[in-house]
Amino acid sequence: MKGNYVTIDLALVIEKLVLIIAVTFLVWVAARMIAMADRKWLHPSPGTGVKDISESLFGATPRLLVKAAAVLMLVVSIMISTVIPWGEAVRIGSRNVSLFIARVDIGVLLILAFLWLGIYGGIAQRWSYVKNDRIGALFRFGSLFIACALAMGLAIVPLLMLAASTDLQNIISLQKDAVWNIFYQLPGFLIMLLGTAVLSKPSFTNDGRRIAGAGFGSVNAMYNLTGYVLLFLMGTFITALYLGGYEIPFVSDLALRRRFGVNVLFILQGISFSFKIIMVVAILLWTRRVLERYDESILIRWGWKLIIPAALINLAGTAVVLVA
Amino acid sequence: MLTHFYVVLAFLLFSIGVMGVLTRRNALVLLLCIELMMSAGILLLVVFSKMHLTHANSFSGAQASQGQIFALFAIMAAAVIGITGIAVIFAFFRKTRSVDINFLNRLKN
Amino acid sequence: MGATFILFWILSTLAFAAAMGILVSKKELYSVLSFIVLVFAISGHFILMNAQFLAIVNILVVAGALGVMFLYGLILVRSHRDSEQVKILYMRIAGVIASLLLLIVLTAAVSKASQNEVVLRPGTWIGHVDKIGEELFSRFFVPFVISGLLLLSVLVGTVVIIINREPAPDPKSVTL
Amino acid sequence: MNAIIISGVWGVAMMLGGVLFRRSHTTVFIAIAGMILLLAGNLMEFFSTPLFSFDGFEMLKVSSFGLHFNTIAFFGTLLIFLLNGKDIETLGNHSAEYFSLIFFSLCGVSVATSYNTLLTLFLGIELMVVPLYFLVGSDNRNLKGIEASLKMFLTGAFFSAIILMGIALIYGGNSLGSMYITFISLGKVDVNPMIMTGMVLLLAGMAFKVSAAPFHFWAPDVYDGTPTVVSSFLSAVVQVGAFIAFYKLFSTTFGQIKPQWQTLLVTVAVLSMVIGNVTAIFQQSIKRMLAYAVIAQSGFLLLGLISFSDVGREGVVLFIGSYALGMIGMFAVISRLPDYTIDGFSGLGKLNPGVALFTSIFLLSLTGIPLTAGFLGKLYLLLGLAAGQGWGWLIIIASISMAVSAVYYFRIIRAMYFREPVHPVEGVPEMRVSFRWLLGIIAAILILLGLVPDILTSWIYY
Repeated sequence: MKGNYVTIDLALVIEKLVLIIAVTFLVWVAARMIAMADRKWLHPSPGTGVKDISESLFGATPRLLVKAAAVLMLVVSIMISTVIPWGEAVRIGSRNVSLFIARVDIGVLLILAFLWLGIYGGIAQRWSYVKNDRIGALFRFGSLFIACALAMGLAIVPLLMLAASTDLQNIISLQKDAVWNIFYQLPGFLIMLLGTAVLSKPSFTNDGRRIAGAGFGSVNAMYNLTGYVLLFLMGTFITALYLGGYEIPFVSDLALRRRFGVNVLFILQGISFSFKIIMVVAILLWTRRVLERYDESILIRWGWKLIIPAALINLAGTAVVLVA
Repeated sequence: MLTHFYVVLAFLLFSIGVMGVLTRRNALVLLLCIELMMSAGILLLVVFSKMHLTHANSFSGAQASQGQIFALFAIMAAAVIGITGIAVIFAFFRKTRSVDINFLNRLKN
Repeated sequence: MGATFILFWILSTLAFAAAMGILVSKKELYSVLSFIVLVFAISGHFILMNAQFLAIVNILVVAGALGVMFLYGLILVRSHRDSEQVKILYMRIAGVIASLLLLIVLTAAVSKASQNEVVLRPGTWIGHVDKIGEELFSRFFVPFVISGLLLLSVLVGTVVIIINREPAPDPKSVTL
Repeated sequence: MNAIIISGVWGVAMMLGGVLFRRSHTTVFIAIAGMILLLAGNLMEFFSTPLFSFDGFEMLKVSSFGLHFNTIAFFGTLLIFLLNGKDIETLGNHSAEYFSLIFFSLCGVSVATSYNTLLTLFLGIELMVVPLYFLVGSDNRNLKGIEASLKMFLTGAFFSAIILMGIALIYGGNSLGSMYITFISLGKVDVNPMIMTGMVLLLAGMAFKVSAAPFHFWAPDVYDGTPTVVSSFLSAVVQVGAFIAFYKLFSTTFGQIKPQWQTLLVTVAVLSMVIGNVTAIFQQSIKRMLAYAVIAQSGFLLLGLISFSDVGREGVVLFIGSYALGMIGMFAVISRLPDYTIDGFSGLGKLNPGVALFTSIFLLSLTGIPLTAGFLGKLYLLLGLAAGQGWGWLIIIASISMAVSAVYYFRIIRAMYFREPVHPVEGVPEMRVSFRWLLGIIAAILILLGLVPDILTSWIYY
């Protein structure tokens, strides 16, 4: 949106409001469905944790704070959806409605920032729930989280170098009718998958398993839901970054649009997008289950000693290739 | 939006930070107040960058972006100061089991 | 003008309230949380001024990284509770008066700058990420490298001051 | 530019070398080699053969004035390494990292002497002092060190924020919207309140960094609490860098509105000289005493900024050279003494006549006795003032404070020659032959500069 400014009128406001509600609803439904799939098919393991809530470090009223943290985490996760483009456009009457809530030139960074803010939720959760070795739990969580988030950030940078833009819409349109980014950036894609798998599970770690199912039923449910929302939205984000987003493979989107018009294209693109997202989310769910077997300290070690160096090497290699 | 609103806001934040540094005793809160002062400075830099852009003089608009880049470096400097502070405060805490800066007065004689 | 004006006042009130929260809250935890709110308010101001990149960097670096550092510092420190000593009253009053004087003097000094009364106009390109990137790697390359060295020195220094292989002294032996 | 690149690279190399060389002697040799390389590179650039050249868009402007002071700072650091290298190693168990931090700080010094924008000024000062927060607290066996570190950090960060605010106001006030110090041309527009406010804030911050009087309160505690090597580095090198940044800022950027800041700066200088010299008399610890002496000296240095003439500039050069050398020598001697009070010096004249002689020369130079470099430095500064109008009272105050400083400096000389040793002879640490030779060389340089000042001052016109 360089230079030209969209004039704000009533239709635009209504359009955006409808879009926000629709997207939120979509995210909600998707998260519930993923949760159902997770519990049903990938075998449930109900957490058997400590039942009592230990007294908190910060005085007598932690409940409000913890609840507020849970709600905030959910809201922040859903806010990722504001910068994801959900399709090209829809034509209603004589009006072209673009399918993003806000197109900002820093979309990728915005998503990273919202993802990074998730650490506060984790801290609040562990601070209030874990009883034994609370400080150790907090530090292990922080170490794991920072390793994953840092590796994801480093994995995205080569992609931004390729696309020369931080606008998600630009990144998608660059992949349209061209080679997907995954063929240039396979290591980055894998790192993103791993990182998302670890970050999206609020009770991933050992401490997490110990605290799962502890009191604060609603709060815990909210944390779990946040995890699934994050899973879905990050799956969408990864699809947009590496798999061409709503682009339809093997077919020229431009030709389709000329032939069938915008609305049909939107439906076809929606199908393509959903298919890709389902694939990515399935892989993510499976990765989550696999990783759950490993001890948290091993994950931390992998994160710092394997994945971050790999991301750095990927970055350096891409830079060398781009310059040469 | 007049620039003066922003200037007054930045001064308000700045002097609240100064007040915190002068009245609080907890080293961590002191550090937070210093970060608050730096935030006020950063806000002012961005405001003036915008202000200069509307009044581009003999130099091109590129000159005005210096303020924003300075703000970027200032954010980095704020992070540097914060991390340094936490490291030093923790080292101090490990020796004295306290983060109260009243302890510092013992150095005098 | 309207929407910007209203947003300005909302964000300013929020920033002021958060700053007061840092100042007056008894518990450090609430100070840290107020600080995070303040960072968001200031980022909101940045967005109002069309400096989105700075806004997001502010959130990422200060609220994301630095706030977490503060929280962890707090966890380490508050896990050993001790009674907080209160500063002597007249020192407090002196501090309050001094900073209020500073505020008055600063505001009075700048209020005379009538020639600089300039209106902010929304919508310019300089806050955009590609422009900032270009500037950062051409004209501001030297400061960029220097700031890298600054970060590196903090890294080294933190290792120096925190990691010591000698056993820490017994806390009881420290005479206060 | 040479100095910045070499010191940065060498700092990184030392940091990585810490993994490879666990044996600490190797690190000292590498550090000394790096220091010699740095000095050589700086001199090469001084004689107009820069090793690196790239377009920095005038962010840094290397001038012979700044390079001259770089040379003094690097030579001082080399002397510190040669005299007290072993002390730096034994601060804790990170011998290579300490040197690495010192190299980063030197990089900051060379940025602060050659900046051309307010941005590089800010970053240079930060890079100069941030490693020092850590170095000051590096002796983790000593509680005082870490307390000093916290105190220095809290005050330093506070004033960094004030400097940032000042810079923001200056940026907002000048109509060109430029950060380049030469473009903030104040003579052309009428005096702008915003720039004036920013300048006052900047003055406060910079006065803190050179530990001038109303903002001096951190210095004595920090100098007292840190390991002696670090106080030596602080007093001799960092002070120099900060003062040159100060000098450059006020002589170029604010040069045209001198009447506005002159009164403030005179107040700061007078307060520094009076408070520093008077309080120093009552100190028991020699390190504290020297810290107050540093405060007094920076008050004296500010006179060079007030006078603003060629003689004053020569005086600044000579004064900085003599003062850095004298401080390095004094702190080196103190680091070898059994205690830091006046008792440590008692009877040194009998125990170790050579070192006592050299110490006396340092003290005489710091006091400003004729035939030493310190005398000529102070003389030139006062002559520079005398060239202007109406500074008679300031010259008188400066002279009186010089006379007062003789009281506490001569107390040490008296203790060395006219008092019996307090500590048993076994308690006195041994001073190696090379150490004594180095002290002798410093003393010789001080005398030489006192006789032929041109060998230092003529280079500022190069």
